[in-house]
Amino acid sequence: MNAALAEARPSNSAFDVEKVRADFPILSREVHGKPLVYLDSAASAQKPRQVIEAETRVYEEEYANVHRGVHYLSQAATQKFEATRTRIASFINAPDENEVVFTRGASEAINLVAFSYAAHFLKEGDEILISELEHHSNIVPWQLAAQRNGAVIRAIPICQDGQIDMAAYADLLGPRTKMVAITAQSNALGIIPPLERMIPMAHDASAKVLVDGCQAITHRPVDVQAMGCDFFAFSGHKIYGPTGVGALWGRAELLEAMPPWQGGGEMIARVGIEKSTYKGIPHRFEAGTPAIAQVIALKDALDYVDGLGMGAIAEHEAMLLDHAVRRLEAMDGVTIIGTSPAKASIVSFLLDGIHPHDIGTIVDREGVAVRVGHHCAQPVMEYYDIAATVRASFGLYNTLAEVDALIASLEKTREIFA
Amino acid sequence: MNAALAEARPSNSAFDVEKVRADFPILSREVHGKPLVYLDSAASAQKPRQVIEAETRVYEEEYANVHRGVHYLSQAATQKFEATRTRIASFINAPDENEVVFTRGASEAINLVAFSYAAHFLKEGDEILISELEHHSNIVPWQLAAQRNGAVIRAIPICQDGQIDMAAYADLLGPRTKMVAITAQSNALGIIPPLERMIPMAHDASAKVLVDGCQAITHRPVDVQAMGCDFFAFSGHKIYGPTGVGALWGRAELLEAMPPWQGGGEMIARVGIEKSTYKGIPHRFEAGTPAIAQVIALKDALDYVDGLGMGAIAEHEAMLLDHAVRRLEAMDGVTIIGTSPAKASIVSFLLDGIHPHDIGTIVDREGVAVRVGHHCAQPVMEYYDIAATVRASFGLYNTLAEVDALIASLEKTREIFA
Amino acid sequence: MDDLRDLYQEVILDHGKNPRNFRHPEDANRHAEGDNPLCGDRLTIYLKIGHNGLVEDVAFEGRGCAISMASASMMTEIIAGKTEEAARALFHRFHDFVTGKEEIEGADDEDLEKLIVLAGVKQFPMRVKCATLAWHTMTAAMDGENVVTTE
Amino acid sequence: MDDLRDLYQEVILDHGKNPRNFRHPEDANRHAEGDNPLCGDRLTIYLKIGHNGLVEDVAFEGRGCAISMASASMMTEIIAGKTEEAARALFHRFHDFVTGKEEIEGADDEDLEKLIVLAGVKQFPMRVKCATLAWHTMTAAMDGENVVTTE
Ligand SMILES: Cc1ncc(COP(=O)(O)O)c(C=O)c1O
Ligand SMILES: Cc1ncc(COP(=O)(O)O)c(C=O)c1O
Repeated sequence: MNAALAEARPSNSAFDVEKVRADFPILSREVHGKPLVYLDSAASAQKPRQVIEAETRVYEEEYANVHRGVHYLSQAATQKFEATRTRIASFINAPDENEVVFTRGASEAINLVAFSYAAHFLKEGDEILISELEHHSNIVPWQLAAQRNGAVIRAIPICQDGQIDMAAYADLLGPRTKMVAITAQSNALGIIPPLERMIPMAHDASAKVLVDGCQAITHRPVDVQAMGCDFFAFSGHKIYGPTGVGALWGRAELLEAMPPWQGGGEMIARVGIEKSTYKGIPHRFEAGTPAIAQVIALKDALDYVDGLGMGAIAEHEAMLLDHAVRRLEAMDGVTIIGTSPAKASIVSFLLDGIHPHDIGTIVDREGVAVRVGHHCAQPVMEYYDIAATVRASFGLYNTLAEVDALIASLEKTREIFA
Repeated sequence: MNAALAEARPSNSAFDVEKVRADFPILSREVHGKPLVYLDSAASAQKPRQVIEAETRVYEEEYANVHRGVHYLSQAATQKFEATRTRIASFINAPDENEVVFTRGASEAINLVAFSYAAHFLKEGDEILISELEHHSNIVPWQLAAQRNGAVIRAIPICQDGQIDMAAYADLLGPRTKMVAITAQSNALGIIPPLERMIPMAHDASAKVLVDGCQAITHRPVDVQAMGCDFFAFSGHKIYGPTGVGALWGRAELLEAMPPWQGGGEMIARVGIEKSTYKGIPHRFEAGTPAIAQVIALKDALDYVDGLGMGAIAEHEAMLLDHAVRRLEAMDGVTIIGTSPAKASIVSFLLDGIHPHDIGTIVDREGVAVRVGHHCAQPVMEYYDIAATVRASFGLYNTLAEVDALIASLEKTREIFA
Repeated sequence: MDDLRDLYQEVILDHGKNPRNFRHPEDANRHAEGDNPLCGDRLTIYLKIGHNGLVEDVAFEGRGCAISMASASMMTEIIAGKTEEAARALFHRFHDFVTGKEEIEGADDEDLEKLIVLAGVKQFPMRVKCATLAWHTMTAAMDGENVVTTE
Repeated sequence: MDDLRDLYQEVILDHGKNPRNFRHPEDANRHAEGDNPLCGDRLTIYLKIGHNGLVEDVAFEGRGCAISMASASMMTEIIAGKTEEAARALFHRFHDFVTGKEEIEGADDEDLEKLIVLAGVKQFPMRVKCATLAWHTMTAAMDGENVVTTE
């Protein structure tokens, strides 16, 4: 089936990957004397010069602290800063830009909801469902919240193909379910859960849904209104943006009901020594000086991917994934973990008799950067009773030749272990 | 006295401010057709090209996610990332680099202590002392913590000259005092509290001390061991570093006893769906992907100021402050707020009959960027029964001519309001 | 400096220094506090609304910049004797005007014409809140909300 | 590729594939689990320590990369029959050696000499933890700690 899909796709699509690669300075470097083959975008994506230059421009041309000043630079920086909020809202089709809260990244966004929503609106015995596919960042914050309020964490199991066990999910949902925290795409396996069915089911049970959009947002268009979730979290650094910035989107009526989490400058209306009043959303959740230059440059990252077109990116990456899967399947002793067809841009696998860690070290000497380990998703590893996998993840700048380089480096690994 | 001080100082010191200015690209720009006179470094400092280029270099040459990869780029990025931790430890003379936790900034650092230390080790009726000089970021987190555990916030009052009322402080300290949160320098007035006396007094009462070092660290050498505090917080963006990064230093034995605050990748040892175990310090407190490029470039900021010498910077800024104070005092109808001589780099003042907001708007048209408002320090404003001041704050790149430009712009303001 | 002279016209400086109706009427039956957290300024607007919905008296107290004081002072002069509805409608147009949504040339409305001295604020987006604070607070008082914040 | 051939020498691949003393002795009186959170690997080391402080038996179970398995396997061969003290001292020297703190040339110590095949790890700083995990875990077991993590 993968082969059929790949052949159905025109080989010379409108997507000009060589032109794209020229935008990413790091891609022309060598590693251990070999051209860099960067297949670790799921951990963090490389940055186009448009983004790098945007951050530089802030510091060189219009930098000041935001929101508090009447002077020119402060106004200019504030305007650009807020323009990113507006851009994010349009990028994920949020109804209102004030529903977009800036955070350090997806992890902080999920912690915000866990502290401010879960810790206040969940009571002892209420249940939080999280799937076995989740990244630790969508597990541990809920555990910490549950420790505080006596809520109970329940796991939505997965099936052998890495997909959500929908029957088990249906069984788990009940009157006690108050929150479902689910990834829009597994970072460990690439699997895409059927959110279009899962979210309505959660809402039927009157639960709220937080979607971890960290991976999904980099690979295909996101529309939070169509998706119907209540919260959506993502990180800038995975979508070709700077480090140190991410965002939470939440429905206004939920955010407005939530108490502040962190305290500091920016988020207050009036401060007395003993008591303070807080601003409205989104500022109530943005304590202290934000990641100003990074927020501003995040807009350029979104503009960049939008300029290429999320649809075109998805198609290009699907081609890479199909090619990788076909070539891996053609190798002896390869086991792909997570075989559900609902999958994008990521392939996790094992090589018989060779530990992923050893593979990672060896292919690195060929210039190939893959991730080996548990990918911050230990429950997935536990399900398959493995400690680690090798994960190749593709970004918009990868090529078919790079997939071939990966395969060649795996062949070398096998020679060493022969 | 100020005049005497200024005259005692050699006018052509080793500090070459024009050479320094050439390192800061933004300083050569114009605002409203006038050369930029940036007197708002206390809100956020401008960045030298060394810092800007360092961040660019990360993205262009050695970028990957940290801590989790065996591939070359990930190792290289991790090494540079951790090198900043070591650099911070040496910069503030911390005994152990593992006592340095990366945060978004000072606000997040203080929230971390308020959530993880105060919320766990303080009980109903325990007292947290904070001074009336504090920035909102050193007030609101404690209020939020106190709301959770029933602790009580008590204000250390200030005197008419803006300095801490030490007699009142001595009276407030008692067996219930568990935490003293105090700034090493007021951002609103520039006043420097006598920490060398206040910290031992707090320790005699068996209280812990958190020092908000946000302003102080940019103006003079910091030695946390000599200071004797238990926690120290600061932001990168105020010390000529990138936005989106800051740090908490805490004594190892305290940090080790503190439970994690945010959950996510990086900070765990092992994750099960229901329960997880956490890493040791500092990683336990660093959930999710950190501000990688910004952390790395923060080292260059510290190297930069260290290269000039914190002593030389302090001397240069003292000269600017003395000159500003003298010229302001020579104007009619100027009231300086905070007249204690223990003061650095910041002067806050009022002009009779003209609201600070109007002053800010008018001097901006002359290219002069000052901050007007409450400076996120409403308790100070309340003490003086004012809504706002004009604050001129000096950085290492400011000149005597810029102070004169400020004065000239204030004269213009008075003409308009004449 | 032209923008500045536009912003700080004589009329404004005069109202700023000598605000009209700067008092607390004992018989006010509505009031609201308006906060501008940016600069920490705070005004209280007092209204006496008659049975017929007429603004019989309007006054204010508080502190603020020249723009917010002048705007408040001028507002008290203009809306006294108007109906609630007319006062709200006027604010609506004034708001559109200072935020640049509507152009007002000359004399289609005598009250708006008086407010044209505040037009200079259009060149200073950060100061629009100062020019509208009193008005927001006035409508809050009419709505029975006692605190309003312009963020 | 030379660095790689140094790292993955025949002896190591052999120990990795056919680990010695890979078992759970029933009469072990000490044990500890060692975790390498980076890759999720986990080993358990079992020791039988005699009254005289002699390591009478040592074995391990678990999973890991070729380096950690080989290092564990070789360790069990080398420390059996040694005193606790000697085993700890050996780890100390081995640790200094793989972290580049000490150079070991040839035969000043027969046990260390056997471990020289692990020298290749010096060129791979990320893998030093793999080479030392079993040893850390062994000393933890001696100290009566049951879990150890190499971060
Ligand atoms: C004294 C003081 N404390 C705390 C802060 C908060 O720092 P940040 O906004 O970078 O978190 C600031 C600056 O805004 C400050 O000046
Ligand atoms: C699916 C998923 N969720 C959450 C995260 C956490 O994101 P961050 O580390 O940027 O906070 C990641 C990436 O690490 C991820 O892949």
